[in-house]
Amino acid sequence: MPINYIYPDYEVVRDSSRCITCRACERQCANEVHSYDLELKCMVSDSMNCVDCQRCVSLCPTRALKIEKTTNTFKENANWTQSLITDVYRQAESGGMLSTSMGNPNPLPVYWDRMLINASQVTNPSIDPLREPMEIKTFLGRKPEKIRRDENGRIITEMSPQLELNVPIMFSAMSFGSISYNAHESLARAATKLGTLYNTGEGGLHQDFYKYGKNTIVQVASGRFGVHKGYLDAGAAIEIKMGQGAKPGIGGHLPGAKITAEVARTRMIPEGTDAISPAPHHDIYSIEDLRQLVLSLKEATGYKKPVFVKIAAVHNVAAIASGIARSGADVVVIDGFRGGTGSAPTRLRDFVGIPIELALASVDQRLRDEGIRNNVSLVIGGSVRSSADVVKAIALGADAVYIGTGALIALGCHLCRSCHTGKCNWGIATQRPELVKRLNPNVGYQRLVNLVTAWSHEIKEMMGGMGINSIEALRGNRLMLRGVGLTETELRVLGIKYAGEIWS
Amino acid sequence: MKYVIIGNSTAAIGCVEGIRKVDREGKILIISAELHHTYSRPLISYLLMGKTDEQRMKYRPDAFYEENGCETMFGKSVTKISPDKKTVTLDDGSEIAYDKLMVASGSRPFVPPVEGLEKVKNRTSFMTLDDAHSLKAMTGPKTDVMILGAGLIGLKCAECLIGKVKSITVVDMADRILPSILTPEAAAVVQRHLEKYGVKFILSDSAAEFTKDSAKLASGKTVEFDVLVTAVGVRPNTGLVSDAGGKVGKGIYTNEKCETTLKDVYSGGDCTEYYDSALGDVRILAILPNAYMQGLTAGINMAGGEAAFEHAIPMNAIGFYGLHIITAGVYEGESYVKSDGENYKALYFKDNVLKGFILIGDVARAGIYTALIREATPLDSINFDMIKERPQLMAFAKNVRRSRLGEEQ
Amino acid sequence: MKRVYVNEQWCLGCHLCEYYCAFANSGVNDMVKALKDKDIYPNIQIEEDKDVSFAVSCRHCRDPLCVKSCISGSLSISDGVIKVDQDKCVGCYTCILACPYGAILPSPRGVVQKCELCVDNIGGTPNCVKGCPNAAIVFEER
Amino acid sequence: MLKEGSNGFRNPSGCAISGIFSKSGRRIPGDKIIKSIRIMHERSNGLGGGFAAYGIYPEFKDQFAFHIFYDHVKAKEECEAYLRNNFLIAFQSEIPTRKHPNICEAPLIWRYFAQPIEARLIEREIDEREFVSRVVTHVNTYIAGAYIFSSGKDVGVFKAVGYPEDVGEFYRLEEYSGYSWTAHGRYPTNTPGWWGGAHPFALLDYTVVHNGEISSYDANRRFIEMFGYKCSLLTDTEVITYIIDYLVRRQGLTMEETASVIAAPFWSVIARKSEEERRQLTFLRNMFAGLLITGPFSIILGFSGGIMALNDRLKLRSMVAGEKGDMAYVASEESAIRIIEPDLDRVWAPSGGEPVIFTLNGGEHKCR
Repeated sequence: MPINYIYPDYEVVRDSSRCITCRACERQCANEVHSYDLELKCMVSDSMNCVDCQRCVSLCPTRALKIEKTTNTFKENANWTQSLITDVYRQAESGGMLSTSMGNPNPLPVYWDRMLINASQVTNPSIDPLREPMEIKTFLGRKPEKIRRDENGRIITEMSPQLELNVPIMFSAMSFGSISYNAHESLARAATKLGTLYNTGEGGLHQDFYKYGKNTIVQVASGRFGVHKGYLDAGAAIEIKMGQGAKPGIGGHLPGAKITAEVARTRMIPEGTDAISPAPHHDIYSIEDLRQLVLSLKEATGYKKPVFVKIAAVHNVAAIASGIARSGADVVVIDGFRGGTGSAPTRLRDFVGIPIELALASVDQRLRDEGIRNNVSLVIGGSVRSSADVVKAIALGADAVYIGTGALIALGCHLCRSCHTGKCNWGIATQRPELVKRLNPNVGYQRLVNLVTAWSHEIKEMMGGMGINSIEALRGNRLMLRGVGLTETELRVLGIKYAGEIWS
Repeated sequence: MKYVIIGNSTAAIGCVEGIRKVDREGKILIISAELHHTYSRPLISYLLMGKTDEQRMKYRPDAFYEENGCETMFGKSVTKISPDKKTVTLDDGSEIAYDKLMVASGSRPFVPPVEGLEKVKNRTSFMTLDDAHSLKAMTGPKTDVMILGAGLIGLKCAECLIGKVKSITVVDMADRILPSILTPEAAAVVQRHLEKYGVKFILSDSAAEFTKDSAKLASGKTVEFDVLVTAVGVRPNTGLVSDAGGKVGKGIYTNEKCETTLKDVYSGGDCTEYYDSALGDVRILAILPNAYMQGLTAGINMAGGEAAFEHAIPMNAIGFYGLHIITAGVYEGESYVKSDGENYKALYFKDNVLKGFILIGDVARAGIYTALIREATPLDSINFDMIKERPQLMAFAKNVRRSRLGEEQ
Repeated sequence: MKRVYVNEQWCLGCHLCEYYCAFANSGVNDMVKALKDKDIYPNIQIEEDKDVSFAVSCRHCRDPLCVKSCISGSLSISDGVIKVDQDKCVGCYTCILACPYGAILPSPRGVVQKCELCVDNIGGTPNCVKGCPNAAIVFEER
Repeated sequence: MLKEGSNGFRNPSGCAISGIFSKSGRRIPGDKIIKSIRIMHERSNGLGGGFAAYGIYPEFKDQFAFHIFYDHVKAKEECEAYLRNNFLIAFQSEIPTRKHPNICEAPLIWRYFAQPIEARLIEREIDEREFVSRVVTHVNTYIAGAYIFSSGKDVGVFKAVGYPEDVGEFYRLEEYSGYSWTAHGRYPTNTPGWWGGAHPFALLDYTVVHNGEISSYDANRRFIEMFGYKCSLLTDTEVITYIIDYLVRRQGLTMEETASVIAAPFWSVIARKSEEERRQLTFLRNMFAGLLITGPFSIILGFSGGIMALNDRLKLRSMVAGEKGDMAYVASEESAIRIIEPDLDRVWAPSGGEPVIFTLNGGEHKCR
């Protein structure tokens, strides 16, 4: 009997007085935690394999199940925490990097929660969005610097390609391969219904989804998977992914098990082979190289599509963003370090990069200081969790936000952070057909539409409360934010006043 | 429009409902020799078993005639149809005019020409509610009953007497019970089951002569009895139509619209013959669902609608003391047989279609097999191995499943 | 008329519809009480084969063979819903013989049972539809 | 004492505004506008009042007229040295005032009529208006105690802490005549009391009187500051003035086009316009998204040769316009018009976001 150093973090607790042995838990657990014991005539569980995805809990018709954090405790140590000790055991056993997925779970500061939103009282009426127009339509793209007129004195209205969003919320890049066909379909249909965009991620665009092209951002990443002329032409915009908030500085690795026939065809790689995205783009070692790629993509698509450049929020993000704003890119995307991923080395996910709020504030201010904020639109992502986060992001200076994790949660994700295992019980981060079918896109797309619609209502309510009836009057309107629990430095970087300080 | 319906059983009720699908106004007159509210004939055995009562065995609710605007004339028989005058003549000599006439005259028990039969004191057939009443009156715990005929009627009669009489002896000249619907192998399963409950069978034998309380069989055996039930078959009541000049073969001839050869005269139910698509020939299919569907078809056509009665196949669902039997079609071609004591299954297929089946015991979802026969579904279009195992929609192609389960039927 | 339709593309074979059906027809208002330690006899049944599964329940045909075939008059159509009067039914199984979907089932009482779209128990959306976790069973007009 | 803009202090306020304009260019004495603004006494609270007058300096009409507050003599010396280094000063004087019981703590108030030194324009490769605008920004930002509050040609701003009618009397406005007058009575919701914070706010010949509290302030400020403006007062009026300067002078928009940026029609309204209008309105809203002003405002913009009155697009502040013969009037309340012209040809309340523009002899709306 070998020594088992690892005790499951979570335990399945079954209330046998409520269990009707319908076996739904057993049938729905891809980790094979539950089984029916023929002799005992009851359900039994092995918590060792439980990832706490809550699928069984959610489906149990009699609420006979719950998952509890184990009370099995190592001797308490504020420095060597149980999870660090367990990680050492794992690595001592495997000799490998620790892998994980989704966003950073550690208790690092969430600046969204330390910023509070203003509202009108007396001197300026709040506006009721149920009675008055409340505008959240957003355009993304480079704006002209000067008004030009034709020979008749009419303003020339041609400008760089623009994207028109009905809501300032887009679905961030998640590749087909890392997420399922049905998840992609849900996102594509929801974006279409909502009048916004979703992003293919670096996995190419499945041929079935070309019809949603008007609402699609096609991504070009370091692996260049699935990139061809038709692909570039299919989308409304092209995004060059330089980095990702969850794992700045490294590439991606989609294991062969997830490269099914459909994924392989879409990515244009052999079925069953690992899809490895290099850490850098090997044709981009400098900002000049980036400019070449931006312009190449524009050339390839007839200058009809805005080009996004997405970078991870890293220490020097403001200067890098400034460089991108001068590279010919139309939209700069900053992805914060709490952003999700289908798979990342744990240490990178948890300790590389900076919070999106600070990155956004600093990038927006830097672009304004340089007078080039109108050269680009600014989109941020990396843990935008609610409509309030959206409002705060826009008030800090973002044009629009990307939501990824939030969208997946709407589809059923419970943030069990096990995407990398490929056994997503919710049919999202998996390619196994019997699991993929668990996400019915007819349901999924409606849930996404509902989520964004609900957030839109809330955004409008908050705007109305501030006496603002158009989103552009909120954009960069940092007077509408006040900090709590922040240091002088944090306030300075965020460009906001402390709560209770006099009007400014 | 005035509709006259002769008869008050399944085909007659089907006819009323058919007429009313099209014509809510026309007058309907139902003429029946029986005095009862319409009831389900096959239920008389269940009545005697106590599984139903006279109220519940009514084929349609009490308000049926009123709700459907039917006039009834019970206890009267029609003696003559005059298709030229478009009248019927009753046994009291009166004449009734019709615009459209439905002949649902049913059948009558065949009384075998056996010497001495008239001497039998306690004798009944087993077709009507009145028969059931008589049988009940004649029998008791000390009664020995002889049933002549091991067909559906005879055996249902035997079933309902189990435990209520001293002995039950069933005699049939055929070599097996239920010869019209079961193969010898299948019949043996059912016979064993009934024998468990004390029913005695004398097969391949026939009554040669009766005394008042015994029968001498052709084999020389003697069976003593207190009560004799004759259940050796039925004869269709075709006389009214043939007398009026209508075409009659084995039964009254009707086309697919259920018209007889007499103008404005329709017919359906046990008095008619029809084309058996499984057999590919004309026969009498005296079974209730077909009677209803013929009646319905006739009614719709009588009222000016359009309906056709097609796909008639023989089919039977019957049970004896918890053992269910479902059969349909004809037993020809290749067979697939599976048996495990009580449960028995036989499928018969030929020319890429299912021709017939027999299920005994486990009869779940048998209708899926029935539909294969009725629709002549090509067996190579389904997973036949799967469907042999058990009736299931999984055996159909995905698009067929989708249309069956995803579209309005 | 709204009917129950199933789409095997989304059926997970979780069998929950069967349990929700049995619960709705149990006459008990607590699912645990209704179903714990009991065999269930739902009116909807899952067919399964490898990765394919789907639920089957009464289609409520416009022109139902079962009703026409019923020898006792216990099957009837009420506002489009095909219902069985279990008091009238004698368990002859002629309807089982007739139904091309295999959607009429023997009941433990010896008569037959079938889906009645929950009109006489919970009312509104049938319980199998409510309980389906993946909208593989829907209740709608088609 | 806290000044507007100092230490990040921002002072939103309510107010009264009034404007008088002679379309034929007739010069109207200043007592009339005082009479108009006086009637709306209750809309002010004595913490600021002011006037802008056009056509009052015909003898210096080609010179930039700088009105400057000095907190002390040192500031005056420093500022004058800076001005002399950049301008040829044709005339300078203290602005005439009279002692007034309700006006106190007056700074030094001087005016200068000056023309930029040609060499300074050439070395910077800019026109004289851009030059003047930069000078104003420089002085107001970097010369402590000096504040240029009027800097156009043939236009003068007069303002102080006090009720507007008192301010008018203090500045002896009855002695001036101009074809266009605007006035402002201030009701700040905090206690400032710095003269520079009073309205109108002016840059070059643009003067803005404003009643309202805009909710888009910081979005507007952070956008406009990209283009060299420095919002030192942190007042709505200041940022509105800069926006107008930017759109009209630097981007060359007409007054109507400017109105369609700062009080842009709703998208739903734009959607109902003709194809060409739709394209232009969408273009302007998109290009100048950061200059949309939301929240309540009514403003009267004075410029050489015209005025424009504009409400926010929901019309969250009252504003009435009237006409009589060649005279046009705009005010927060109808009473402020009736008191000086009881017999109007026409009186109306302009819709939200709909600019009302009057120009001399129906001339070009555009102000270059």
